[in-house]
Amino acid sequence: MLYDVAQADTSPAWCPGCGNFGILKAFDAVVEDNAINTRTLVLVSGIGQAAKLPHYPDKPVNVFNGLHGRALPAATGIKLANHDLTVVVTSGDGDMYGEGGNHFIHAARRNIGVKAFVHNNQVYGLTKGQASPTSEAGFTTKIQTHGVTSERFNPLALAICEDVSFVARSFSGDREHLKAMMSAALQYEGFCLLDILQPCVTFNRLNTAKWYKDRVKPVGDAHDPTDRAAALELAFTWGDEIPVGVIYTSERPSFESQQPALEARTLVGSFDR
Amino acid sequence: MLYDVAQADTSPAWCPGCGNFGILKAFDAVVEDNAINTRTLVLVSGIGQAAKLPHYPDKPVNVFNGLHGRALPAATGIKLANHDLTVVVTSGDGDMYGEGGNHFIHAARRNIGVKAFVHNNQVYGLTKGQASPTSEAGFTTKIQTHGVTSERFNPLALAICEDVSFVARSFSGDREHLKAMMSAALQYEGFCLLDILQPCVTFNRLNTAKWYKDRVKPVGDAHDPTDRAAALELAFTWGDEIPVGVIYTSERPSFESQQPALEARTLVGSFDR
Amino acid sequence: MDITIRVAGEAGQGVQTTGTLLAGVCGRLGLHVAATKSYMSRIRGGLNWFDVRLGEAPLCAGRDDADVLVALSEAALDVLGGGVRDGGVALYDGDEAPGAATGVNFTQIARDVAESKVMANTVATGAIFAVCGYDVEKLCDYLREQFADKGEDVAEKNVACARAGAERVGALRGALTGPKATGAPPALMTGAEAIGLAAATAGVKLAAAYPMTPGTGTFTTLASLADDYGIVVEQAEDEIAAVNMLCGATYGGVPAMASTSGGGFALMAEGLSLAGIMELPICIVVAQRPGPATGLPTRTGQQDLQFALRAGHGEFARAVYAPGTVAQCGELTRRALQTAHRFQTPALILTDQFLQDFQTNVDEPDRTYRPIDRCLADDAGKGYKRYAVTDSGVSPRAIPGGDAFVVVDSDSHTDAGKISEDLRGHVAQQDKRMRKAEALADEALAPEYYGPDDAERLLVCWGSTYGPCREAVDANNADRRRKPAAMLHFAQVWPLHVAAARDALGGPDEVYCVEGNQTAQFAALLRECGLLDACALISRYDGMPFTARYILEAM
Amino acid sequence: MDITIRVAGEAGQGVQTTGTLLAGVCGRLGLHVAATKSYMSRIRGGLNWFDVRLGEAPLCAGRDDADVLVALSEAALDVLGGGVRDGGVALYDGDEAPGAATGVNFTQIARDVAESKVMANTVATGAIFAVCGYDVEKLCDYLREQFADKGEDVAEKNVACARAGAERVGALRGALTGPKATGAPPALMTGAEAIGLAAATAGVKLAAAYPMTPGTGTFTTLASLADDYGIVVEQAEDEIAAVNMLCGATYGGVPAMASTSGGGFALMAEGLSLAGIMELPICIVVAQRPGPATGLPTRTGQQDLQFALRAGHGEFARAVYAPGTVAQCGELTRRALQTAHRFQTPALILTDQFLQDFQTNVDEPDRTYRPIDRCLADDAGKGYKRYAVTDSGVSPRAIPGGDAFVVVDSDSHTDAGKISEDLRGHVAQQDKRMRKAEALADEALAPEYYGPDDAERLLVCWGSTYGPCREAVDANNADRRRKPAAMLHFAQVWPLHVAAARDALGGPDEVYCVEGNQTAQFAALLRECGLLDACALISRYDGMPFTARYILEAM
Ligand SMILES: Cc1ncc(C[n+]2csc(CCOP(=O)(O)OP(=O)(O)O)c2C)c(N)n1
Ligand SMILES: Cc1ncc(C[n+]2csc(CCOP(=O)(O)OP(=O)(O)O)c2C)c(N)n1
Ligand code: SF4
Ligand code: SF4
Ligand SMILES: [Mg+2]
Ligand SMILES: [Mg+2]
Repeated sequence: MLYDVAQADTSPAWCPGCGNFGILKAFDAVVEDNAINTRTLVLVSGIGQAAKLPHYPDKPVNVFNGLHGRALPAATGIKLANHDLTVVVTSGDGDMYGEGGNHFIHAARRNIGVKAFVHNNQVYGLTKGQASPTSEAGFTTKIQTHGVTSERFNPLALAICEDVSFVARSFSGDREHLKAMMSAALQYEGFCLLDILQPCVTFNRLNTAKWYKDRVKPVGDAHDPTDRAAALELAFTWGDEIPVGVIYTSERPSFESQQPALEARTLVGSFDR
Repeated sequence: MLYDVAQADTSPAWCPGCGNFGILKAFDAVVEDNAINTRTLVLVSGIGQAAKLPHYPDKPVNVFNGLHGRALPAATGIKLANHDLTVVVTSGDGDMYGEGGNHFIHAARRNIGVKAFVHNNQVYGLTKGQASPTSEAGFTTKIQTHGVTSERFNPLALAICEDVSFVARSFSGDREHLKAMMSAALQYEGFCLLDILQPCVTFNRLNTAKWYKDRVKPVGDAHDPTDRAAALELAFTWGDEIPVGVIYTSERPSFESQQPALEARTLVGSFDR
Repeated sequence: MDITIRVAGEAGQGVQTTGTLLAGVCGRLGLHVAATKSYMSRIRGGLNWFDVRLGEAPLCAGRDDADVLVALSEAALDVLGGGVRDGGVALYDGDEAPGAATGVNFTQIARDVAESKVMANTVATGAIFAVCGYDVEKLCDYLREQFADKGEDVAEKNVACARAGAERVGALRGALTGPKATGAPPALMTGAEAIGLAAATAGVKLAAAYPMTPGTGTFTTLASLADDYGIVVEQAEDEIAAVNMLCGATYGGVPAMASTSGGGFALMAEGLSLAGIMELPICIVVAQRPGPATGLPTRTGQQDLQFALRAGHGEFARAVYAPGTVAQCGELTRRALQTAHRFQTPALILTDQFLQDFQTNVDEPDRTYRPIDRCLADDAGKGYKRYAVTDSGVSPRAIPGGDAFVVVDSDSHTDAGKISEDLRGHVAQQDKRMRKAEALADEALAPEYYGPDDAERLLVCWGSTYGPCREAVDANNADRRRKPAAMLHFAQVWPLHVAAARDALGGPDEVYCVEGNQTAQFAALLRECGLLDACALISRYDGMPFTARYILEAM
Repeated sequence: MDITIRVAGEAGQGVQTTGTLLAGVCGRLGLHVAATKSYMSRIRGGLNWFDVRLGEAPLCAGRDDADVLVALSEAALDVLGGGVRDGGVALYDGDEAPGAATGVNFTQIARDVAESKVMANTVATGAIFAVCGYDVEKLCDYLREQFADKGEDVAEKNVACARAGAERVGALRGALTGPKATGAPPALMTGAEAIGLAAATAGVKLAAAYPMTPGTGTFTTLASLADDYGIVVEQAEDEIAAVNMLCGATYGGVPAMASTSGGGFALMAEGLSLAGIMELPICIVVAQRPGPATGLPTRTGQQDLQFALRAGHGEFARAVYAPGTVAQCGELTRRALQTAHRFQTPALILTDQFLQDFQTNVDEPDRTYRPIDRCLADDAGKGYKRYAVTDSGVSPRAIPGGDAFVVVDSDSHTDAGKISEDLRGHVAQQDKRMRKAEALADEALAPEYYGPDDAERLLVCWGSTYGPCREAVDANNADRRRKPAAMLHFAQVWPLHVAAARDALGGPDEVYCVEGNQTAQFAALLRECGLLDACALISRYDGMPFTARYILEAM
């Protein structure tokens, strides 16, 4: 006797009030406003609550919803197969910085033309609330019963250190800002990291929407995103104020633009020669 | 018919003139000079030419020569099992920053009390000369036939960003400096990164002993290793001058010192209760 | 005589809380309880259910249909309503219930009585008690006890809710006759908890894992026991780190364990091979779920048997246990750890979502710390050779920090652990290690035969299908028109106890292999081991657990 | 009539250069060549040897003993001297040779003649030519050709070195009679190269791998062909990245390949499962070496068969090829890629150090680009469903960038690729995918039978043991006193061609399974498939390849 649970499998599978909705809406708006050709858009993700986003946009898109932690290498393969595609990774902090940490380092080193939108809720949502690499020190969970002691992973700093094309932070609760950051990321050629602060209403009672709202502060016009030291200073700023905006940009050419085999055409375009 | 090749299996398995010899000698001297108790010393490594070091010290030591890329988690397990042991990881740049990149991030985040001595020859030695994560842009090999295009991985910067206890750089060709750095690392409680520039005479014709010698420059007394911005500036300095010395130090407590289960005794000491 | 109460609704609606409360109180009352969980891979919404089956004798499986359905959502009623058996009762958390269900607005009642939405689960439990003809005051006593440390106010509000729930079922009070309490052990435990507790009492000192359903339950249990037993619990950055931490910790001298599921285990394959050549007693709990890849992350299956048997490159000895009951989860965890240490080689515990979440009565578990024997050589000193060649293949094992230097290597090595390319030495070490496989085989657990000696039909099974198969045997044999049947259950799937297996398999005419996979992996293993030629297959790979009925119908 | 010249010495002394030169010129002269490599896991020192076997008929294996030993180090003489057959010649790179060897100071001669130490290898080759009675001028012609682009000076210095070498063997000139040239194809190729070239011509567009001996040879070959064939070659940060890059690239529409060895393959197991559920045609070369773990990184073995068959969690279809010859390396690489694309599922090529490095004559390889059929649906558009349920299990496959939106998922999914927890849909998709396994089985390669129809002894083998087994059959049958023997070689080990296998295995009385592992993994597979009960085993797991003599002695 197999019950027909399909009808209860409603979509999206997110909790009411979750910050992921704001990210999805911003994304839909960016696609709409910029008249992005969704036929050449591929959304890539790993596994987690955030990683389900590719299934939910308003308009149909191409989707590669892969393994936990492995969105970036898959996205790299896709971009290399067809660099005419716009490849956007949209996944969680555990996915990208935990299981996927090594790929994060090396995607940044390559400066592969993939846009990584990381839903950073500072927790593992789908597996029910363990700490993530970005959880605050002291954050307690059923595994971290005495609180996290490890240093918060600083993805912005790493990406800046490896000189990727674009590093920004935004907040799921500020639609306009988030749209602006997504749109900006889509303009750059190389690797783009957009770390998005995203409240998890179910498992993160510390970094709530209010907590973020009280702290986010747009970087001023005075900030020069090509100044690495200044960018790093912002990347380290986390406390009463959390800077959001474009933190760093670089002119470093993308990985794919330096591949001899891709000069004339895409790999997929050259298959039949 | 099985030829008895054992007698030709001489030790160490390094090329004459290899920078690894300098590292081994410095290590032996540090053990000797500091009268280190080798019974409580464990050398941990992955796989590579550098990773063979644990088999070669003058004095017998405990050795865990594990999988390629996995020295750090193994070392973490050893340190947690018995935090009275001195746990030194001595392995290659490919091992620690390539295959092992994710563990590097997270060992740094934990600030686990393990000393990582990385033989950074900017190449994969044992597998015959492919680029490593620290190879220079433009470095050509049989795989990177048009030269490396990825950004050199900056291990110092990452370790500084994650606020580990101790970050230093040295050069296999300067015995005294290297000894001083190793000895200093052994004084710290938390995670210690000692990145050691090491000429590979066989596969790296670019970063030769002379190349390094011409560039290494000890950080001056003026440098304050607790100043993160200054430390990062040094971490980014790579060109005509390459700073060597203690780049960064931090007071952050070690991982093991924050574990309730380890307060009274070691895990191994509490087994029989 | 048994009944099943199914509490169903969206994730986040209190399905789990209600089910746990109900199971808990019934266990306390001395009823035999078997609780199973069916849930989706989401945190809110969807459709989850929690079945509490109550009986007068031990229960070891769930049922397909239910006697009472407590629907907290409309979807629950739509999807599961048809599964209420004739004469059963369906309650719906609302005033107007669709169809044949009865509306009892638990949420509203809780608001009215206690100004609290969350106490709806207490209201529901009260209602269930009433429908099954149980004395709601017994539930009230239990609630007072449970909420003792939350203050009298909370406790009394819950009591009031329970009473209100019981009252509001009106005419349905006593509609069913719940089984009588027969003095079942009051403590309940899940498979995941039994593994965790056994590991803690056996002396696991490092639990390193990366969260992965349905393995996480064991990891969480170990975390909850960490303070009591002095365990370091570390969430690794990935499964590769976890397995290598285990290798490091066991080298360092303490038993260490990880829990994971298929995908995470796949990432551990290289580390397993490391433990093989280094001869380290690591222990991994592989809680299966349907694949490939992410598959159905919250459902059950038995698809990773063959993978577990061969995972890791190169050839080395391993032991693979597959507990069938919650009690076996505990026993075999201890055994796995002890075996790993005796033979200095990895041991796997193969379980699955069904058994991890399966909750049933257990004899008051022995929580005393009684560490296994690590089988260490205490006289190792100068000239110590970690891999001395012995007849048994087991070399005296020392740990670092003592008089002996302990040298271990992932490369082929000398008997002293030094890296070596001596081909003859390589063979000597390989032979030494593989001799342990023989010894392991001598120690293999014999499969358990359940049923009459003259059974004509045999259900062969392994792991978590124990319960449903056993019940199928009972049901089959209760029906005189059916040929007598028996069960042969393997709680150890590698190495196999060949002699006992051959013996048991030789008898019956009709042999069925019951497995939660599509390719009949255990049957293939039996063929490979020369134990069975052809057999009939009863397989299930839709993500749901076997039930006795499913098996009976397939026989 | 064949002779073996063994060039041996420390890593870095020119063993490889000398061997390659010798093999190259002999191939060019129309001799049948079989070159094998034995080396240590180090860059300098130790003891490596390079065997060049020359014959008048095709050769498909190496030999244990040698006719000529060219020792560049004392250790080479010590260890390998005993392996020179009676009447053979041993040359030593020095003035005074220990024991029965003859000193010819190649290095000094090169210094004297050409002021270059490195040309010692040319001197040695000249000496070998003279000892074997070959005309050194033919070597000189070859050298001129080889060094044409290095300038006349270099060429002529080499010529002078070759002549000097030939001269200095003195009385040993013509001590042996080398086989005559019989018009063998002049081009030589290794297994690793054959795989790489076949992949490039078949349309592999992304080669992503992490270096690992003995897989690296294929990766390097692909890098050397990258410019000619328009391939992106990327050294991944680890094997997990490599396999996931392949998944991405194949999704994107181009064939993609990785090469690795056991440990790296272990890390790919999860990604393999991903390709299984996503139905992506990835292709992985698994070049075996002895494990467990790091084991003997530069030696050969066949220990990862069972692991390759089951790697990855969950159940999905795969094809596993195991070429036996250099020619098969090329053919089966193409076939693996085509099969993967026809059935949209991963294909593995199981090879090993012996075959990767084995170098022999091949018919002038076809270097024209002739891409496989990617089997894409060209009419996919609106409403496209990536996983449409079909009778064959194969769904029309589109790639992103066209009219159709292509949605793939590692979770259980609908026919449109959307994440879904519909259990019925899950079963429908699982059944659909597994139907491909049946189709794959229908396409399986029949094993190759070699030998007389009335053979009484059968050598069953797979993969790289083809050559030694075939030679063993010939040698056995050449001896009238021995019972006639035949070989049954499986170049595809999964799925098996059951009918053909059953047929061939039914005949002979004595069946031997010849395998480079300890646990008889292929024999186990045959038992599992019901193809073979008991059989004798001829196994080798000391890291060295089988030879005909080894097999004959064990029969
Ligand atoms: C190899 C592997 N390990 C573990 C898991 C289980 N898992 C699924 S999602 C997840 C963490 C999700 O956290 P995050 O990426 O932050 O996403 P969120 O749910 O918070 O959006 C884990 C551990 C898995 N699917 N695969
Ligand atoms: C899983 C795995 N992948 C690949 C290898 C092959 N391998 C051995 S050492 C090595 C790289 C060594 O480079 P590095 O760590 O820099 O050490 P070096 O030899 O340069 O000292 C590689 C790729 C391996 N042993 N295991
Ligand atoms: S668990 Fe957290 S992150 Fe996931 S959907 Fe719910 S609120 Fe959002
Ligand atoms: S290959 Fe390079 S790193 Fe390795 S031993 Fe030789 S010189 Fe040293
Ligand atoms: Mg998260
Ligand atoms: Mg290196």
